[in-house]
Amino acid sequence: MRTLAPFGRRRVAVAGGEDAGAYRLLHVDDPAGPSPSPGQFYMLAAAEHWGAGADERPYLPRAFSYMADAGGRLGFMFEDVGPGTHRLAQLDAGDELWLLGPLGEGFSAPADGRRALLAGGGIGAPPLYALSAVLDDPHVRVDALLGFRDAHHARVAESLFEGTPVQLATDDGSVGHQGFVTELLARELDADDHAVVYACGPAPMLEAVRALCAERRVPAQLALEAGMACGFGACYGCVVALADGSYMRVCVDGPVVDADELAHVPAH
Amino acid sequence: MRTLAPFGRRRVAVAGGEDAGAYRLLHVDDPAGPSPSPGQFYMLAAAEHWGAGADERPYLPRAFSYMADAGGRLGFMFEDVGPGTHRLAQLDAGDELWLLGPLGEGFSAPADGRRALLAGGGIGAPPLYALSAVLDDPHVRVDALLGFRDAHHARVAESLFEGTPVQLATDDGSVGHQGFVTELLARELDADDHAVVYACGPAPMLEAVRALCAERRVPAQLALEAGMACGFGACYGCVVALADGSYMRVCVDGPVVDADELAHVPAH
Amino acid sequence: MAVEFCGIALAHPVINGSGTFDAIAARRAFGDAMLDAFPFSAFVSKTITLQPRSGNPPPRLWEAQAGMINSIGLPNRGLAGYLEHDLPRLAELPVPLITNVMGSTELEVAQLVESIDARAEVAAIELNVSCPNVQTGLDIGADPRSLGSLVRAVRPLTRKPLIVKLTPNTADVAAVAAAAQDAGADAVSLVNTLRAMARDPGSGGPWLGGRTGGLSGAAIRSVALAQVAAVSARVSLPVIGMGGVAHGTHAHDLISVGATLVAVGTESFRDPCAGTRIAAELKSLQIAGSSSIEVNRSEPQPEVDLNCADS
Amino acid sequence: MAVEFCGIALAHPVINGSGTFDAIAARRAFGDAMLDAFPFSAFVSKTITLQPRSGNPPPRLWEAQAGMINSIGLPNRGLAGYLEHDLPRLAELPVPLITNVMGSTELEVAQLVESIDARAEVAAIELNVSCPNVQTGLDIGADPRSLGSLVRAVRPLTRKPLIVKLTPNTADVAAVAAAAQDAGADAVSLVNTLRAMARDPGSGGPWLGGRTGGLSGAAIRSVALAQVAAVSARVSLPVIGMGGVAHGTHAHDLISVGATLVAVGTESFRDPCAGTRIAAELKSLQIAGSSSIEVNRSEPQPEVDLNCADS
Ligand SMILES: Cc1cc2nc3c(=O)[nH]c(=O)nc-3n(C[C@H](O)[C@H](O)[C@H](O)COP(=O)(O)OP(=O)(O)OC[C@H]3O[C@@H](n4cnc5c(N)ncnc54)[C@H](O)[C@@H]3O)c2cc1C
Ligand SMILES: Cc1cc2nc3c(=O)[nH]c(=O)nc-3n(C[C@H](O)[C@H](O)[C@H](O)COP(=O)(O)OP(=O)(O)OC[C@H]3O[C@@H](n4cnc5c(N)ncnc54)[C@H](O)[C@@H]3O)c2cc1C
Ligand SMILES: Cc1cc2nc3c(=O)[nH]c(=O)nc-3n(C[C@H](O)[C@H](O)[C@H](O)COP(=O)(O)O)c2cc1C
Ligand SMILES: Cc1cc2nc3c(=O)[nH]c(=O)nc-3n(C[C@H](O)[C@H](O)[C@H](O)COP(=O)(O)O)c2cc1C
Ligand code: FES
Ligand code: FES
Repeated sequence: MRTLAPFGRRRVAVAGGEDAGAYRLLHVDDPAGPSPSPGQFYMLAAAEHWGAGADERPYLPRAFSYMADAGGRLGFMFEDVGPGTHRLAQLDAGDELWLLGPLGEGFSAPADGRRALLAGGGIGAPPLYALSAVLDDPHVRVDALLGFRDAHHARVAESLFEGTPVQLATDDGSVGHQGFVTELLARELDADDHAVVYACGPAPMLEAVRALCAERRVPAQLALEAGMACGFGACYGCVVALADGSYMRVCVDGPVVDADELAHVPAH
Repeated sequence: MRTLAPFGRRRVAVAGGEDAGAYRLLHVDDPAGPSPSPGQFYMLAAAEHWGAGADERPYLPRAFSYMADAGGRLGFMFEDVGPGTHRLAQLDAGDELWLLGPLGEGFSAPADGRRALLAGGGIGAPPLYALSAVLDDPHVRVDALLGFRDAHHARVAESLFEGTPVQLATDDGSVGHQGFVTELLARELDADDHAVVYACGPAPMLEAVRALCAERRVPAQLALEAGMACGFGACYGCVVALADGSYMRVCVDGPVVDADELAHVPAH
Repeated sequence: MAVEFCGIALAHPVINGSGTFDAIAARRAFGDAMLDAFPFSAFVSKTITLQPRSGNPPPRLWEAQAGMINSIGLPNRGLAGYLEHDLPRLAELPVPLITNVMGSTELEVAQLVESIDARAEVAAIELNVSCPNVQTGLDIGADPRSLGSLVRAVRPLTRKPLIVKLTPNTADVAAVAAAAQDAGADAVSLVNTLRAMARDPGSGGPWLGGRTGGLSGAAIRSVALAQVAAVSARVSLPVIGMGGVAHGTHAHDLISVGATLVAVGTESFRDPCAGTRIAAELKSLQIAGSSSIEVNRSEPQPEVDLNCADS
Repeated sequence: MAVEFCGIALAHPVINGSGTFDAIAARRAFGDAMLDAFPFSAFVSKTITLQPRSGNPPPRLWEAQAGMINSIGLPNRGLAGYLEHDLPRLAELPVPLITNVMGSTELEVAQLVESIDARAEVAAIELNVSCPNVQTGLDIGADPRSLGSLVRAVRPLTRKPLIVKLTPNTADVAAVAAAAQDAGADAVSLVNTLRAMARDPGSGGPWLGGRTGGLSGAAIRSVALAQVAAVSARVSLPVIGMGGVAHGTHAHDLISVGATLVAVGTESFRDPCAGTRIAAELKSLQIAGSSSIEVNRSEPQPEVDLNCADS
């Protein structure tokens, strides 16, 4: 699914920000924007002091999946991993953002009565949460399987996914299953594989999901990541190689892609 | 007079900032620094977000004369005229600065019983105020003549120069004499020209002071300005032409110079 | 603000830099609203080659200080794919089209120019000469002689305005521009990106799939201004100036040193409507300033005996 | 961290870029504390010319995006003044001295090299060749042939290590470096500043007294890294890498692509002790990283047929 973006970035106000475990949640008012489709993303940049951080960066806007969308208020969740997210993590109510979007191709709903299995790793959770919020058809069973580094990172899961049964996995076992989220996924598919898998997370996790679903012949939709400059197909920078040897632009052809279009999920 | 600077910039805390009319006053704690000499200056840069302002600037530190120095607390006064001063004007108590100094050659006290006439224009006031604070010898008569654009800009003069008689001039006559500060200076020299003139301000004003004092054969010390990159003689960027055709580096040979070393005060 | 460029009437002087705005992809993202508010007064295509190219392996982007490095590698459908698939869609844009082409041999370039010349939808042709000469290894665009012979060879093959896009990675860009003019080019455009490199923080090897890449954006603005000034002073051809243009003042600077048009590249990534904004800012500057800008096409000459860039 | 450079033992690999640190002026500002905490493992003088030069008219500085443009114009006391006035003072520094010289003719350079060679206080000589060749008009350092003949002419005049400082304003800096090596240079240093320009916001004319100037600082970091990598891959000489170094990681990048020493220029204006800080950061990176850095002096070669800097 793709909702068209208005042409041009919008200067919008931050309604509030909160720390949730290891992550930062940012609530942004976008009254002029349309209601996005799960899996779509926005390009964000702080309106003030965007730059002059570590190594005189950031310079380009940064891509973020939206997590929530209620009456023109968008929710984002991210971790401070570099100068861009570091600057965004400083923003609070009243600060302003440049926002472009919604961008890209989102998820498509499960067909022919399949159940929805949402498999997320770390900052892969946001688009899955957005998806769970729209999969409110009582006939569609939805389960969320979320992997995190540890309990500190997993804390955010509590605040999310109301109404959706959630299973947690952590690397250190400090909460939920100790191990990979793909182990939870395998278990679920053993139980009932008439399913569509929706996955977002670090490349190795997505690759494990891809391999597992390929082997089980279960359709999977992967939300990919790639370094981006523009987010709307202008720079050709965000490519990922497809099984047929051609490249897709994650920002316009994705970020959501059918797993069987990929031979593997690349590291960057 | 020159106080040597410790080698290396210091990360210091802003004790407070206040708006005074058109100007911003910044109070900075510099416990590790020596007590500077009037006319000396510091290179300042915000510790955070120095850059990414208008036109992706500032990048280099900025030079500011100190205005006050009390027990390791330095006072600066400036006007927001570009990205550097704009950023510095955002700083408040608790924010941090990179500070290098004190730098340059300051004023020298009046000799053989001469009176001190302090002639300032706009942001030229700070070094003169620092000077007035040390000219506390009861036998030395000190008068301050300060020129400003208008009453709004002149307001800052009130908070300064306690104990020193001040005469104001404004371009629009909204307070004090309507006209140039040099007109006040000429009047004072008519009355008693056994004086040393200390001047700081915009180039045209300094040039007028230089010409007046040359004609009256009154010694004058001018605190010059020039665009700077380093502030300690490293870049050779801050030069002003001397009467003998050679160049002086304002940061190490100045900023204070005897007026008769100059044929004229250049525009930049 | 209306301006004429090589006989083409344009609504304003701001166009896009080749490869920095994909109008077809933008229409997918923004819909037809993008057509109504199209940011540029002419549209320059990404570089087209004779054969299809998939481009360089990722990663293709590195964020630099006030700029970015790209090693995209000229992905394109190839001439046939462009003519069949892209051109009809581009023809729906509300502005004149400029097709940017590159070939590694004179023969290739000749084929490209001939086939584009045959298409009425295209208003002008831009030659990207930032690619290595098979003999010298130097970029064709860095060597006045090889550039001259290339332009002389293809010039007769088209009646459309022929623009030569110069590389900044050369000792004397004005000499290259003069060679293009002598060989019959109708205009020159500059600057292309500055050769640059970034290391992978992890592996320590080159970050970019193409190993090296090209620096663009604000970081190169003052280098571009110097080169556009030098070229404008040397040649009488119209000049398209680009490199780090992000505000009307930057466009105004380029026009003041002699550029007829200004192109926006990297800034469109930060603001897809940058072209519209910059054209508006430029307009108010021109109204504010001496009605029309007083252009100075004489090269800035140092008064000093030894003029050393470094000091 | 101790390193040997052309037979000179240095405490660490970080030195200053010529013309970016005046040790004599710094001593006036900071006193002898500056000697005890001297930031560099060797000191490179500002460029010395045969005759005294007062330099370019002001303004000489422009702040650019993540960088600065200078048109200082090589002010210096001239050879005699340097030998008599500066050298004795510089000899009081706790580190080896490198004297940087420039001449506009072979004869001038020869006189400079011979007289510096006679002074025991000087450990090495650096040739600044970023100045126009009187015949070609091109910078000598942009043209392998004229550079080669210059170096060949002066090489026999000194037993001291001879370093050639390369300009980045050229199409193929590695070819120039190779010419320096063939002509007998002991080392090369790069990059000098990128030719750049700024307009006076008021008058609209050139801002800088020298009309054009040189861009330095963070903005040129990735261009410098590409050129140092290309040169290190081509020549076997030790390389002094510089351009936008502000942190240990930047020094580490240059050393990883083949530089033996790293020079700090503009960053010293922002932080006079940058040399000390960068050397310390570099040390901890080298300890953290694979004990000693694995240096890769093979030029990054694109896997792609057409490698275009721009895409
Ligand atoms: C479609 C999409 C959706 C996303 N959604 C989310 C989300 O919901 N939440 C979230 O937290 N993140 C999300 N991301 C990732 C997010 O965009 C990145 O974390 C962010 O861009 C990092 O920027 P930074 O400046 O903080 O870190 P950077 O410094 O940019 O580092 C991020 C990575 O980029 C590489 N890198 C390092 N330096 C450079 C450089 N100079 N130039 C280029 N690359 C460099 C390294 O691999 C590094 O690990 C999404 C990304 C995409 C493409
Ligand atoms: C010794 C000394 C003492 C000083 N003391 C004080 C003081 O006490 N209070 C005070 O308010 N000011 C003082 N100044 C002036 C102060 O340093 C400048 O106002 C400040 O540097 C301006 O920086 P900015 O970024 O705000 O403005 P800028 O943008 O740097 O503009 C300032 C001026 O620089 C020029 N300019 C514009 N753009 C550029 C560019 N890109 N590169 C280079 N130049 C440019 C223009 O002429 C402009 O008017 C002093 C200066 C010196 C040298
Ligand atoms: C991602 C990217 C792709 C580019 N692709 C091309 C191209 O295909 N052909 C070309 O001639 N120039 C190409 N360029 C160069 C731009 O057209 C322009 O010359 C350069 O980016 C400088 O302008 P800027 O600083 O405004 O970006 C590309 C630049 C970027 C950043
Ligand atoms: C103000 C200034 C003056 C310079 N003077 C000289 C000089 O006299 N001789 C020289 O060879 N290089 C000179 N350079 C070039 C530097 O040595 C160095 O090569 C360049 O600045 C790149 O390094 P950086 O980015 O760390 O500054 C000068 C650079 C600056 C900024
Ligand atoms: S980010 Fe520019 S094309 Fe995808
Ligand atoms: S500011 Fe650098 S020498 Fe004066």
